[in-house]
Amino acid sequence: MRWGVIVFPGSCDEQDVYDCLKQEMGQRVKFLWHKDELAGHFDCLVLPGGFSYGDYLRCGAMARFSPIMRGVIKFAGQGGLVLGICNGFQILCEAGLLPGSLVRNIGLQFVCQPVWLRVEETDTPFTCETKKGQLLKLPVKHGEGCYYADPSTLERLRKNRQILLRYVDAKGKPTADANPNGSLDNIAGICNESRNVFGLMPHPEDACHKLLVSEDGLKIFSSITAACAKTEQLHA
Amino acid sequence: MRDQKPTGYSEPPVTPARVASHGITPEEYQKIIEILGREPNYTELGVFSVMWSEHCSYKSSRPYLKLLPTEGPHVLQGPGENAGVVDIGEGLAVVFKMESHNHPSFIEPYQGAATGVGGILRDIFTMGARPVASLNSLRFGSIDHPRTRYLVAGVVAGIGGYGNCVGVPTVGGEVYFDECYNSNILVNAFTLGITKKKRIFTGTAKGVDNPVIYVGSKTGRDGIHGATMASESFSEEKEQRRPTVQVGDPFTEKLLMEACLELMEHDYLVGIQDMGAAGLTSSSTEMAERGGAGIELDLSQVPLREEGMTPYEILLSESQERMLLVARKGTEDDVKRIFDKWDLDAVVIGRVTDDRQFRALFHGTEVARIPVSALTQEAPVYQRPASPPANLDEWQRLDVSTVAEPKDLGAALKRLIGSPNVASKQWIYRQYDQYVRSSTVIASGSDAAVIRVKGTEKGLALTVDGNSRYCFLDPYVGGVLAVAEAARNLACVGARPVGLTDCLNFGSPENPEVMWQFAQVIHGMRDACVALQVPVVSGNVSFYNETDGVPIYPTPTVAMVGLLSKVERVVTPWFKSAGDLVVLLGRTREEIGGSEYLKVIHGMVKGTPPWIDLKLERAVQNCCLEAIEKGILRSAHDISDGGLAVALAECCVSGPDNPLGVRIDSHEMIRGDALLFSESQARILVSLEDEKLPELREIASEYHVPMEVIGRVSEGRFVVEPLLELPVEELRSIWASGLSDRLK
Amino acid sequence: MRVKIFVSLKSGVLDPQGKAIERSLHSLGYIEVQDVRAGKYLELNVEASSRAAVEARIREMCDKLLANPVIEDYQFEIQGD
Amino acid sequence: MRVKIFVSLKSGVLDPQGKAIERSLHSLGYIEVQDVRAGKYLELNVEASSRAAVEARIREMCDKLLANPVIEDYQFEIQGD
Ligand SMILES: Nc1ncnc2c1ncn2[C@@H]1O[C@H](COP(=O)(O)OP(=O)(O)O)[C@@H](O)[C@H]1O
Ligand SMILES: [Mg+2]
Repeated sequence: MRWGVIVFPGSCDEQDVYDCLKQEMGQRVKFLWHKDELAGHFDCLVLPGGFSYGDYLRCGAMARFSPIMRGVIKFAGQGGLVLGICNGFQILCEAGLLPGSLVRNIGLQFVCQPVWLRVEETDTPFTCETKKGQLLKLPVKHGEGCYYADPSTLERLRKNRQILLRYVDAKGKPTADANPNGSLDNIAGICNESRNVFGLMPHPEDACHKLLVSEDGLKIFSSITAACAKTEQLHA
Repeated sequence: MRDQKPTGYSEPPVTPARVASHGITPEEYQKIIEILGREPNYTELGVFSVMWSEHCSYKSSRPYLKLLPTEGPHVLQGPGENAGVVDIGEGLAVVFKMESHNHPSFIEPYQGAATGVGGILRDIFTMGARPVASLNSLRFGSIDHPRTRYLVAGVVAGIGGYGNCVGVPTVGGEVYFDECYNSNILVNAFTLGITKKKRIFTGTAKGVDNPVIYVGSKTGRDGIHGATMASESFSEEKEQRRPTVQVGDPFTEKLLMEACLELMEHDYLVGIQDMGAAGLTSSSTEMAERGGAGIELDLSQVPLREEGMTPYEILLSESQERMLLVARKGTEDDVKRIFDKWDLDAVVIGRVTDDRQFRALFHGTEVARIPVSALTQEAPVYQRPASPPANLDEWQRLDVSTVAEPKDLGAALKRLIGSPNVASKQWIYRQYDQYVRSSTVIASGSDAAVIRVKGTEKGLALTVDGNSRYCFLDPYVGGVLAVAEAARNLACVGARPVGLTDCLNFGSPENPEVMWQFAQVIHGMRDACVALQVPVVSGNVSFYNETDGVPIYPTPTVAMVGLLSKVERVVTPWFKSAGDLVVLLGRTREEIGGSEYLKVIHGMVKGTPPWIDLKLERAVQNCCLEAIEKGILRSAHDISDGGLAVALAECCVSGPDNPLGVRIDSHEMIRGDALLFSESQARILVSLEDEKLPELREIASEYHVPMEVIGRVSEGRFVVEPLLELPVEELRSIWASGLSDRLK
Repeated sequence: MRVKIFVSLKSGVLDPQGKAIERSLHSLGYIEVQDVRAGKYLELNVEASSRAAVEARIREMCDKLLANPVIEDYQFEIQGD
Repeated sequence: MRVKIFVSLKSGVLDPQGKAIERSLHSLGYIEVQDVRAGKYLELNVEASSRAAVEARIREMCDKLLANPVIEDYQFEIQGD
């Protein structure tokens, strides 16, 4: 399948995503410059982590207006898969592709540490290769990762089972201590209603090799490749 | 030429008072007049003052720095360039350096530390290397000092705020708290980059008429005279008339880094250098010096952020995120196109000449003309008087028999591992992105950090160390131990040293006692570098770290880089499973002089630091390295601050999973507190499975390393027969919260 | 004309920064302080024919970029004419 | 009384955030905008007998904690009485 990794000014993790997909998974990956229009065929677009536009004003607020985002929004509207990691998640929220917003960590400090995540839903292209309740160990590293949405939005997220990942302790309990940033309901990752756009704060691309924090990040990417393989079979 | 003034601005006359306020002595002023054959104008005075400042000219330290060994089979670039370069094989090279940003960080901790990181990053990518890992070495006043919490919070947030934003992981460092830093903290920032051996760039200006190109942020009135500030001591009233602090812009730095690295993929460049201390002045003159050329700048072309800036201000501004390039004539537009893509200014502001002159024009008028060599090689060099501190004997005198052994050694251990210098530093490194670049194999929390070199089987290990209390009590030994501990930290993860960089933080060189300490530390470092065969490839000197005449402890910080030929063989310091044997490589002696134990438990800074036999140190390290390379060890941890007991406790509690216990039964016949807390050097604590013991014995005897099986990893309890027994969970929580609780 | 824009968090959204500032103010002895809210402050100049024109443009800028309606409210003041 | 405090960078001090916001406003077509400066906005309530008393206290708080005199200036408005 074909992956596009979007490079904004201030993106930091684009190379990590690229290496993970190419080196660890043998995928076809292309960098896409934010000033260009989206052109060519892609199965999944990744908005990587980093500090687009320095995160000045608000995380993701300026990147959302980059020329390529028009194409990304259209692509998502047509059911294309879009994955936003950390700053990418923030951009997707600012762009309205995902509900809610990511605000300053409750502890006011940047937080970098491995965390435990519980897979809440598996009927999405991003988690289909995992099991409900399965624990993943991935690093978080952000200063504005506290997920906020108004009560009605939150209710909708629960009703539509759009909450895909929650921060939990080593035993799988979503406790306050296990929540690194004060996110409502320990939310670490959500998808949109049509389940083709996924944003998460933790970094799967930094947990893709036995020498690193873990290899659990590969489960997210391999879910996506598996999902695409299925849809291709359908079309074939 | 001094009567012809460009329209629109006028310079103040050069008076003896102004000469003095620029930190130029009457003798130095005479020398300037001889060189120019006339009096300098105000702009030229400013140029001399920064280029002849201690910070830029190293006038007090140069004679001593010559003593350090800088050569080695793999050294591609030693001191003298923006950073050192070492060959790591497979066509790759590592580029690294450490820089101090002490005074700015005390005035404005967040911005001071942030811009310190920005500066060292530019030193690395200016050489053509992509920065891949950073360290930081910090010194703060007593944790109880009213200002300390504010300074720690600001400095750490600043380092993270900048480093995280540019996408370079901060993978390690060190931090110490001591009264001697109460009003002069230290912030030393280290960065390492990786590049192709064949693609190394230098700060050189050559080729007559090649364009000089300014790239990056616009120039404002930031930090004018930062270089001279770094060359003066603090005093309360100086803190009042604060200099304009520089504000860092990590976003622009990130763009600048990407643009420069992209530019370096083409062959448009002749030379490139960042504008650090003394900004445009030092970058342009140093480039001309290296290229044996002259340089002509048209200051009216420099992109400005503020109205009405004078040539003096433009030349001396220390605005951040700026670089100076010399490109091949005719490639100007290609260069511009690349910086355009990244939304950055790139402006031709001058040309290379062959007259060996530094010339600055402003709206068509020459405002400065100085021989390049006058600002570089011919800068003054001083053989400053040096003499041992009057009270040295007093400081070193310690009669151990007068040191009462605590009745409750368990309580002593608890106090020690909860003390700020020993407790977990997680509160700090949690604020740093340690994982970006997906290469971090061992992040902060181990003896040394380890990153993988993508596309190879290799790994790089990084550590920074320096115990200033040792240096205060015996600067020679302190210098030796700083290098020895750094190398030992590398050995513990399985890496062989390839080179080191250092920051030498001292008081005023005009104080003979400080100068003596400086000389002693250098001699100590030299001897250790020779014995352990580690070349010094770059470094930095920071003098005038004192307040109202009281110098800080002599504080050399040594950052060492090591290579693992097979990174998957890496070993971590914490115990792995109950039942494993615990073995001590090296021997424990009754050495509590200058120890953390003596300071924390007995409130004394006295005695002489531990004795060191460099042959044994080397043997212990090689023994550990071979054992790791043969895959015998499950853990290895260096024994430093707090001695054996603290090292054991760290092995039990510092791992990612639940803490393990240990049961120790040593036969060393010395008093209990010495056995537990003495900081004897050349010791490494390892754990392994029983069946591996014979192999380890073999290696140890081959290197003539004394080793003792001192106990076993267990569960639940921390036991040292017959001295103490504690629940390990209690130790863990004290260690984990010792620092964070004090910083809340 | 000179425009001052104040962006503050919606009342529902928790404001850890405001809380932290309040805490340190209290610990410094300023116990009379309550309900500290932290926000953003922007100042800018605009070329424009009329106050009304400016107002419309500024409102646009805020809705589009300067404030995030999910979490933030904004006010602004226009000076001079 | 309700107090509004505006903390902004001293003129001459580099304001990366303001610079970036201005850029992005221009690229959105708001080319009439100039000299964007970004700062902090604080709102708080104070119990106090008189306006004058409040003023003195607020000035103290700003000097001590709320603004960083090295790089920032501050203004404030007091409402009600
Ligand atoms: N300022 C800092 N930044 C990042 N990591 C730090 C800092 N200070 C200490 N650390 C980390 O905490 C751990 C303990 O530090 P230290 O006690 O100096 O180790 P050692 O004594 O083995 O050199 C190390 O892994 C070090 O990298
Ligand atoms: Mg250390």
